[in-house]
Amino acid sequence: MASTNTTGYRRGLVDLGKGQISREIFVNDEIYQEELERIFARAWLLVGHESQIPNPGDFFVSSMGEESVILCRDRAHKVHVFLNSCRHRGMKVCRYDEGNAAVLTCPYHGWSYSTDGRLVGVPYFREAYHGSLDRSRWGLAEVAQLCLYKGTVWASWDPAAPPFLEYLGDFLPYIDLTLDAWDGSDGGTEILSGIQKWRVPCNWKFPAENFSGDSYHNISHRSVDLAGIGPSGSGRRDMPELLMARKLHIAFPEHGHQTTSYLLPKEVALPPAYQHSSVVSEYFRECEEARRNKRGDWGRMIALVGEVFPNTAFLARQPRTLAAWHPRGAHETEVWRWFLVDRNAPAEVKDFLRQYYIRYSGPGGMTEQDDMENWNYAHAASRGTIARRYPYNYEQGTGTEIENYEWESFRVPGVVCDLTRAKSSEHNLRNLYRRWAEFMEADRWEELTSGRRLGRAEAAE
Amino acid sequence: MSEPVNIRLLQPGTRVVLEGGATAEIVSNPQDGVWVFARFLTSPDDPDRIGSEEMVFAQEIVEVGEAS
Amino acid sequence: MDGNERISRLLLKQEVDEFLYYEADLLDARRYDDWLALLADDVRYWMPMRRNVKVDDLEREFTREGRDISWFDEGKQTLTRRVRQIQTGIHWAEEPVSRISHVISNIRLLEANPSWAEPAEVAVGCRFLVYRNRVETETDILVGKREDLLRRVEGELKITRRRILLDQNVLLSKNLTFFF
Amino acid sequence: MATTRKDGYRPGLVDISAGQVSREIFVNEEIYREELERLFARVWLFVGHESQIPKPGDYFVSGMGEESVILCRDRAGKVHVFLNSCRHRGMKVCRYDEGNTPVFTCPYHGWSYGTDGQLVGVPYFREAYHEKLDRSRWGLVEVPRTYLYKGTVWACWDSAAPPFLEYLGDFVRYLDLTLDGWDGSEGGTEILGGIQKWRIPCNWKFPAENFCGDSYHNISHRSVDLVGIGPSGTGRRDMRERQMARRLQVAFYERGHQTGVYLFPKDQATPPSYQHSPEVSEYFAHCEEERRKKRGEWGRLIGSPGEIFPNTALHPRQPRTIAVWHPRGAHQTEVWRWYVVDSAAPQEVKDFLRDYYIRYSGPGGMTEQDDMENWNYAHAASRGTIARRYPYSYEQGLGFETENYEWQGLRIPGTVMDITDAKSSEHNLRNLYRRWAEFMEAESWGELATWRLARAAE
Repeated sequence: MASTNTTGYRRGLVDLGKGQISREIFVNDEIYQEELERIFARAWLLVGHESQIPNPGDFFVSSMGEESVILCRDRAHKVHVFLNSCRHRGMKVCRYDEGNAAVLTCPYHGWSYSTDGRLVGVPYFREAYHGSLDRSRWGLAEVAQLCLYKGTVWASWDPAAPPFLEYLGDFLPYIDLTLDAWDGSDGGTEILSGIQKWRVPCNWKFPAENFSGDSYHNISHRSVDLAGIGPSGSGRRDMPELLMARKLHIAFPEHGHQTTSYLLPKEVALPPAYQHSSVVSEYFRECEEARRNKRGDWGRMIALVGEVFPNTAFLARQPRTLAAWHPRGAHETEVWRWFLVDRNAPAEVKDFLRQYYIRYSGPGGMTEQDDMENWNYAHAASRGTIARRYPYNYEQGTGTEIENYEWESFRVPGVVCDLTRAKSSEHNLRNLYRRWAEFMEADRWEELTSGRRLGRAEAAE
Repeated sequence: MSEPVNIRLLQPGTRVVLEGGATAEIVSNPQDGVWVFARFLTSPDDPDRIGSEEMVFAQEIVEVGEAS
Repeated sequence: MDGNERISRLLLKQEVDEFLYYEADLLDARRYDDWLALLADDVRYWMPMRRNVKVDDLEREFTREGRDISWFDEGKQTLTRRVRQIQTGIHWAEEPVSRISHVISNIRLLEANPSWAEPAEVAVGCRFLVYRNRVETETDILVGKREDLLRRVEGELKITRRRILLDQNVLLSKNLTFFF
Repeated sequence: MATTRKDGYRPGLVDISAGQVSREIFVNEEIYREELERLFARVWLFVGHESQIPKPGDYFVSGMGEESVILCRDRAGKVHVFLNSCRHRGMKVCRYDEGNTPVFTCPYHGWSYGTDGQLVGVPYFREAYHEKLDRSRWGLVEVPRTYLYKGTVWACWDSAAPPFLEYLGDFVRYLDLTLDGWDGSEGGTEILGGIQKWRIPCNWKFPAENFCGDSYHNISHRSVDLVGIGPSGTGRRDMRERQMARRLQVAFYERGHQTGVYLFPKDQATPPSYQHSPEVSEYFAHCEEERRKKRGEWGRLIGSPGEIFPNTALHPRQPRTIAVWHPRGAHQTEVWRWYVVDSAAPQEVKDFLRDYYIRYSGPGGMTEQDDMENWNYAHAASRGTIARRYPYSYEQGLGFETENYEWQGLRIPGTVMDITDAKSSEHNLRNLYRRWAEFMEAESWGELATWRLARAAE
């Protein structure tokens, strides 16, 4: 077991050359502890959406790794993310999920913090501390970096991490496919109120891998395909464009992000969708047209699922959602799910989508229920002494990746695997674990931001 | 796209049409909802498959015909 | 309430008790089609999520019906689809099938319209304890309150509205593949 | 704590010569993890009975250590034991307890395996894998060593382990006392339908030790003795032979197996038993006679609880059972219980025994209920920081062991402790922990198969 040997991840546990990954990285408690340090304390994580805290004093308690954090808007409207722990004895200063507060007061000894994190109230400051406590040094711990992007709020604990937009790199336009409105208007989405939170007994990387573009597990959703919840009355989704589009796995080796997307042909109208409701059907038809006009070739790109390294997933098509896979020990994951709709959509469209989302996603969702069963027992059956000796197989489609992929004059950013004929690949999954291993080995950000460039230079020679 | 089929319910002898146009007759059904054992009757892409018995994946079955 | 009214109420209470226990038996015996037959065609079946909010902010405790995301927001058509999915035999989250018991208690009649004597609709409150055990040792215990609106249709009671208030914040079950 | 010092088990934690064993080996989680590697991944384990899978395609999901395994019979009738985990992403390929199937299909991505373990179905093998996946290398993980013995199925993860019969040595004759018919007919037993499975909050070695022949704890079963469930109407069992038989504890030092036995005097009939049912009583009287004829001197021997190292318990007398103590973490045990009857017994006898077994054994059993209470709180009261400092005492009968024990013309294999007068000893228990410590220290089977060295020296 190479868990304490940080140089061993790529060589020993994550062997992408052979397409094999050790089960240890999913079930080993020591590796998990290292992940908390090397991944969750350094990477950019999704903490929420600005629309959850529209007014000064609004707060939403979120999570980063195993840590509870407070996302809040101060009196000057500035957004902050604080560690949810009193500096005096560590008590959670906020045990609510959301609300509005003038100050965050610890119920234990009464230390009180303003919404910009400053320690403003210390009981018996004069009497017991004789006025000598340096309150300016004892404010709430605040994340090192914060970025607001089209409503979403991201944060990192590591001051040395690259800024969020650099962290995303050319993956950004794919995130836009979730955060822009369906008609292509910039950031034209909003969050539906109500964040689903639930626990799944599996390592956090099972869902992360699944949302990185595991198209191979479609078969496990056969029962919902048969029962039919698709917006046009059958199947799981409206996917008629599948028949005409290129289906692509797109990975960013330097960053660890990846997505499954569809690239529609030029000059072909999309087949009708949402036929169970004429209002919804008409709305999406109009949006399609508007997007094509506004976005040109990018208007032909529709994202299905994707993952921002390490644990933020998006589903860009309906049900449009953002998910965070919060680790809760090596053997449990807490899923948080935000649901998105176009802000300017008519109420009837929003209603229709909301009901469809609930039916599809989350613990009550007829599709995801089966995912959770698989993650649960895949994890459980991989924990044993013998089971750990047998690596998982990630060979699918090795050697079929394409740099500079282009179709009908659109050059697709990222390294692509074309699934139109292949149906499936594990290209994106390999990308996730490649980056994972790099994070687990690298001691400094320089290694994480320059390593790939060096690698490419070597390849070029 | 055609309606998905619950292949768990398909009896031996049932004829199915596969993606790509091949036809096959179900020989036995493990009832796992994922696979059936079938004998190829026609195979436009690969005539060598005619007469061979293979496991056929649920998602390749696009149409169910009559039981023979 | 005069004597006759009190007797009417008592008889109705008895009928409602029997009805809810019968419904629980159908679910636990996996007689899902018979269960669906107890639902009115326009049934609303809703289970909100619950937030930790300050005591003076409690109107925000529940996500809102018809507006927010919830655990369930269903009609008869989608409940029927859920039953059909279980019946495919390949809904892996319920195959092998779970062992489920519904324990219903604290049944109270809240309101009857137009009268106790001739109720076309009756509102009922109760507690539920749903115990699910599946595969080897996987166990969920879900406890909460239910508010049902029952309607008399051709002499038989039908469930017209069901609000399910689960006493959990972070849902401690990996999925909700069963009915409340 | 000596957990990382491999040579520390014998001098530090298991001191057989002083008759002391540290509580750490029961409650320490590091030691537990080492047990999974050093014991459960190297020894022979009981996985089931052939009669559970009579037809091709039949399967029974069993356990080995913490691992789920599938015991199944392939199309050609061959018996296999597989790790119950898909090679692709680890999903359990079988979440049923038993059944019949032509293939094990993983519900996650659809990889499908034949009952001989071969990977036969890979979705999109042509399209997505471009036929490059070497399917022959990605079949279900099969236990490398299996052995069928008189209906029982045994398996071992370690290719270097000695074959099953060598692992047992002469102890196989004591295993026969459970697997042969009461009349001495070879392997004349069958399993009753229904395997009891339940959890006990204690380390797996508590029940293992108990079934090695802890006769000392009889007092804890006083309540059932008072109520009376014995087949002749009183007590717990029919035990009248006690008064005439020698009571022995028999241990195999080199192998870690041990059992209790009763040795009857020559030319003296066994006292009547099962007197609550004339038919049962008659059946056993007949069997006793038959066995004596068929087995000669060895027919004078009747087994009492015993243990095949490390976690398979035998209960050869009525209630005749085989139990496996599956570890579920350091602090929990999952017991699996198979019940055995003579295949040739009349239905009325089988029915009588079944009722008696259920009354005696398992979580509903009036005898074992008290065992489980003891194991539970013995474990719980040993976990504390202070409690761990005080070793358990295993001194009982130390120094009274007899090699080459013989009585009335029958030489008993193994090292014997005669407890006819002593009433009790911890001879067998010491043997269990002696072997346990050897396993925890030894790096290879070469060090463990000491009988081979002795043979080579000769």
